[in-house]
Amino acid sequence: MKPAPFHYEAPRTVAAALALLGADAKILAGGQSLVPIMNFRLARPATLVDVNRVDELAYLRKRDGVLHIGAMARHATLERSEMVARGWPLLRQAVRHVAHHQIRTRGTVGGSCAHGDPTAELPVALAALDARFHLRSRAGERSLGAAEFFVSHLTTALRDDELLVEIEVPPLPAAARTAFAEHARTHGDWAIAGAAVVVAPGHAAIALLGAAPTPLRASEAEAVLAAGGDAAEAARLAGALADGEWRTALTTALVRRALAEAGA
Amino acid sequence: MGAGAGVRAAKLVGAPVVRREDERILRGRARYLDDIELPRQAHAAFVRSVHAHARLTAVRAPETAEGLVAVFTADELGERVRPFPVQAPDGATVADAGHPVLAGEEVRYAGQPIALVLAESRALAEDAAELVEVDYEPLDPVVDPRRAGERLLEWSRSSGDVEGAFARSARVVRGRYALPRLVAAPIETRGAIAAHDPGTDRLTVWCSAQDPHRPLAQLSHILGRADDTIRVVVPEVGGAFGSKGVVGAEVPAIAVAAIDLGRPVKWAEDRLENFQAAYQGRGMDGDVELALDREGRILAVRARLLADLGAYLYSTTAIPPHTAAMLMCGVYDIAAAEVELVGARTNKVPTGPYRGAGRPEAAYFLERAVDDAARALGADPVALRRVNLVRSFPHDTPLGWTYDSGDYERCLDVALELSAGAPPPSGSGLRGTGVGMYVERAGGMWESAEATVEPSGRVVIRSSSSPHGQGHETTFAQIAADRLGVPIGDVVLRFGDSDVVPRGVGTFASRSTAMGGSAIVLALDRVIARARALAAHLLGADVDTVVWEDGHFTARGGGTLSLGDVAAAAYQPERLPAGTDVGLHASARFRSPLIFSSGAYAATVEIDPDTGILRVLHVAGVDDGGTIVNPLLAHGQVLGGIAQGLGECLVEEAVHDEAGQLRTASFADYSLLTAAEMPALAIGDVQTPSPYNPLGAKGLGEGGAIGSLPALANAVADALGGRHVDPPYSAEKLWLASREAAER
Amino acid sequence: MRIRLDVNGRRTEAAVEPRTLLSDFLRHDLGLTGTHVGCEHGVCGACTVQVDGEPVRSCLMFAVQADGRDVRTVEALADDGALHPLQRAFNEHHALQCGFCTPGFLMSLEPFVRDRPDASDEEIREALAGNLCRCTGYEGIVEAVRQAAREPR
Amino acid sequence: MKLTNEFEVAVPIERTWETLLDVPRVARALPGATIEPEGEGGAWRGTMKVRLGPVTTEYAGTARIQDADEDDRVASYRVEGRELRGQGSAAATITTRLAGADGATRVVVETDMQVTGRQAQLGRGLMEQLAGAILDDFAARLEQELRGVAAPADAGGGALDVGAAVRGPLIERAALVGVGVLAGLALGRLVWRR
Repeated sequence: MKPAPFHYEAPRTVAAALALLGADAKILAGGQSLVPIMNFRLARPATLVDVNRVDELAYLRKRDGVLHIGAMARHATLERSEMVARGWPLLRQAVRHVAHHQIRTRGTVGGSCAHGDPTAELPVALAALDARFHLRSRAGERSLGAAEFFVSHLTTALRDDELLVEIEVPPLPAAARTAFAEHARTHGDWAIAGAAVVVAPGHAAIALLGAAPTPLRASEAEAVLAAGGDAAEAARLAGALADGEWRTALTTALVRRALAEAGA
Repeated sequence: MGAGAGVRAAKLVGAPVVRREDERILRGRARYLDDIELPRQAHAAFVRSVHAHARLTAVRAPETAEGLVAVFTADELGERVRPFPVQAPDGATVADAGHPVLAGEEVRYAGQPIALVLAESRALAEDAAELVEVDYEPLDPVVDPRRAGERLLEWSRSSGDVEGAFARSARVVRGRYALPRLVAAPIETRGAIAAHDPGTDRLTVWCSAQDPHRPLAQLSHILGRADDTIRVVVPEVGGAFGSKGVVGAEVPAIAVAAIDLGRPVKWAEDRLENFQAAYQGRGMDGDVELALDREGRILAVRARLLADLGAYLYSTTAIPPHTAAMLMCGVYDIAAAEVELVGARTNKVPTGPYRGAGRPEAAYFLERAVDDAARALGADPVALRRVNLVRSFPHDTPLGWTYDSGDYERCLDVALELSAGAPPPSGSGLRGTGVGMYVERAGGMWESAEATVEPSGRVVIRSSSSPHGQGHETTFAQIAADRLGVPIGDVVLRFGDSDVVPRGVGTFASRSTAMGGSAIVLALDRVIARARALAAHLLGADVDTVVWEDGHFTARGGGTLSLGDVAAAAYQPERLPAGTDVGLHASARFRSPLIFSSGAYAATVEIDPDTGILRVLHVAGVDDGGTIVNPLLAHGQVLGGIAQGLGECLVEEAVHDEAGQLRTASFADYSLLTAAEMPALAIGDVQTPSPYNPLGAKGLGEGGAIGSLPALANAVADALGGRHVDPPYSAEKLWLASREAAER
Repeated sequence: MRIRLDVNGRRTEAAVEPRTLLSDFLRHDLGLTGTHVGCEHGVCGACTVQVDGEPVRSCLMFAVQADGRDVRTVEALADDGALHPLQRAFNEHHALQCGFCTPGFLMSLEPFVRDRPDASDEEIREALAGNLCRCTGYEGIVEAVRQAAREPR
Repeated sequence: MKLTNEFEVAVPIERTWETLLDVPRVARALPGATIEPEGEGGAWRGTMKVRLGPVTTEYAGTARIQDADEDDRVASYRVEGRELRGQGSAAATITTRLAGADGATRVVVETDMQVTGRQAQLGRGLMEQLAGAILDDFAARLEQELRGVAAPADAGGGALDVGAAVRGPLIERAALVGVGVLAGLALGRLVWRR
């Protein structure tokens, strides 16, 4: 289990990184998903563009009430940030479920999103928070919502020449409460199902983990809740989006638990 | 470090002495296999079959590749190797289907080694291995053992009036129970380094193994070399759990390569290889029938066991199913038994011993059947067990084994007492409780020891037992220090090098303390006898008047010599009586019949009916491993065993698809439990000494993995209102079962 | 590629291939074999070392990525020869058997016992969950971490 | 692993049948595939590159007609390939059954596929996911081919980006059944996470 040979580049700026991107190049962020796949030789990029030295991408900033997460912000940094916990408690609730501490010290928010794994926690939380994803290439910049950014499993809207540079998270509605619940076979193992919820007067967001090839918003359930409907009914509607009887039951239970935690 | 180093403890046997081997490990100085680097070593990678069953029509090695040293296929090995030796357990018939070293004309499981590729680094060897072209003609694989046309193992035994018992029984209970294949998954994978000295034609193999003796015998057979031309060295071993008792097929291949190339060859297995090619455990079904009378007495047991043995036989492949078959009377006094065992040939990696090795299977099949019987009779499962327990020893089972000693009911009582510590019901889940009992075959055959008291008074013991985490260096030193009355710090243990330690059988089946420890006792008693004679000579006293006590020889008429004084004299020929050998040492070989540990476990679980998620709330485990030398280490063995039993119940399962591909070939798909899943545990012991060895020891290495399984399985069935589900207890399975149970 | 880094407080310079994993570099190039390799896919935790004070999986980092960093391995845990309180506690509570996973546990948990004297058992178990042990059943490890965390220093 | 796709084309059965016996045309409908124009001994050589996120596999092999039942309009193709780098392989028997009605043809494509090697062993569910995606796309492109529309040239150096190429069908499936296979899950496994 040794990776196949590759050419290695470690640019220090976004501009330098963008200049290196292309069809045969793969971006190395935290590496906690990519390196195992390379060790198994299931991935063998010709060039590895290591963006760990691009300091301009490692930040957590709040401006005008909006949270700006640099793509190279580490999971552990997000987890420790009181600023994030105060304004966006769902992110701390979710990131604590990401594998284990030794993974979170290296794993990055941008890497996790760009990987496009529908059972990853942060994409689901970010989908519930109506985050926007900023992509940059030599040709310019564009910004997408979660519904456009996450395309299918392991597939995002990122083109080969594009780098995810920032994730922007709007402020929570007033008096919002959030919760994250998931089920994994063992602690820190890959999750099987889960839910991230945001509940506020007149507002509800429910994003599901493992129910589709991307994070999935349960819009019918959200509408029921936002209209002051029953949490159990909302959970049932959300759970019905999962495939199979057991997954439906499990997802329903997890949504119900998350909603209860969020006071719905 | 190491409590008591340099200090004389009053009595060490029975004391929770902390381990002496820990310090080098904690400092990162312990040397495991892959920590050893030999000059000029080449690195091995293997081309492995990607098909579960195929004819091999061609294997083409690349002509060049960066760093490539050589490629070996079955053709290159030629007549220099034979397949692995096959052993038939008592009364069994086994097929002549020893595992080949490298595949020749046919591959029979995905992962089977086809070619050995050697290069200047492991990475380069993997690069070159990708360039080897293998042409296959795929054949239909046999994945389901029930559809296997070929049998690798057959055994049956019937004793007592089985027919009559079933005919006159008040109730017959039948059940089919199945355990999936498991992966032993020691955190250190397998591996070996082979080096050959052409001058002396000596082959040295460093091998991550459970002991040096069995690998040596296997290599001697496979390579057709005399024992004395091979030296096997077992370095620090990062866990085995049964999976390193037979060397991998890879090891003889690298041995031939090392001889041919005139340079050392290292094979450090990676995790993917370990999943694909290390022999797996369990994989057995049992059809069990119990005949009971009105009082709930079990009159007879009838069982048909089917083992999914895989593609070939290793020398230990037939042992776990045979052990399971022999233990189908468990802790119960059953007059008649009929057991048939079939080992099916399938296109999967072979099976072999994994912690418990047949005992968990037997305990699971029988204890589930006993609980099903209790439910059928409307009886309390504990009461039903009490009616049937073996109560007098030695006890001959109808299947032909003799239980040496035990107090099964006491184990059960203590387990029930401990289980009172389970947390109260949460109110929302389906709660279940269950007990499971077992009897464990341990000991047997023989082990050796050599003891030398150096002129300095330090005691060097060479043991044929071999540690891989159990703590022999501490427990054996406790035994020796007590026996000799010397500080534990003066006792040095040597293990694992076939040139250094006396020949023995090996470390498996919970046998080290009882067998290896007893051999040390015998050797030391001989040392003491020699020293006493010498002390008498030195003191000018009659030997019968010299008293040995607390490390000293005292003559009745006065005069005292310590063992160290005597040892110092023993190396000075002028102080010895005429005709006495210089030095103070002795060796011994200890033999014993099989001995039988036992235990009782109680588990409390809750199933969330909404999701099927199982919560294990409490496990109480009581083991009777005979006299315990070190309770700290003994409990460590039990706790570790319980964790493996829990893993088996909760998550572990080697899954093969219909094409015979292993679908759980990494820790991403084959989960091990973490600290976060461990429930509250309560451990107790009952110590019924074995009459068959001077220590009174039996064995404790596997009890936790054996007893926890049936207790948990019975608790799960109880929570489901008696519905039977086989492990692992995934949430999906339990959710479906709980829904069916509710609908009933 | 040439890299310069501090390993256990010692300035180290070496030439490495980009694909060399940090774990292999430490073990085979520097001879620091206390760091063990158990799975090479980031699950078992045996290879955990500290990079700039944070525990990381050394099998999921390339050695080139450690250029300019400060790497600490189990060999440097004992301070001036005396065992670290966590190492002592592991011995006293029989928190290791085969010991193969032990260095990973130690390097993962050392910052935890330093920073979390009041950790609950549940938090301890969670902190341990990133390292697999196949021998002990974790009970001794939980006790050792609890003791080392509580120990005043 | 067995998969079935079905579609209808407004092309008479005779013409559909003729097209299906043209191996390069059929093979070209395999996503990410390149095929040599001339066959040899009834076999056409070609390559196929499959990509799912960071996981890339390239196979080289052959395609041939296994049998053709003109009476019942059933044709079977055998496609076999081995990894260009690595020991794994993929093989499929693809059977097309035609039924004509009013100048149109109903085409049923049944595929029995075996994948070996790491791709099969690592990541429970990944292979099913990949195969399902490939065959959905194959059926769609075959349908286009039969309608006489040339299949679009592959983007991205000929590699099929399974995720991208089949996002349509996948999302539809997601909407319909929540993606059963995905759910089988582990999808998140091979695939790691972060």
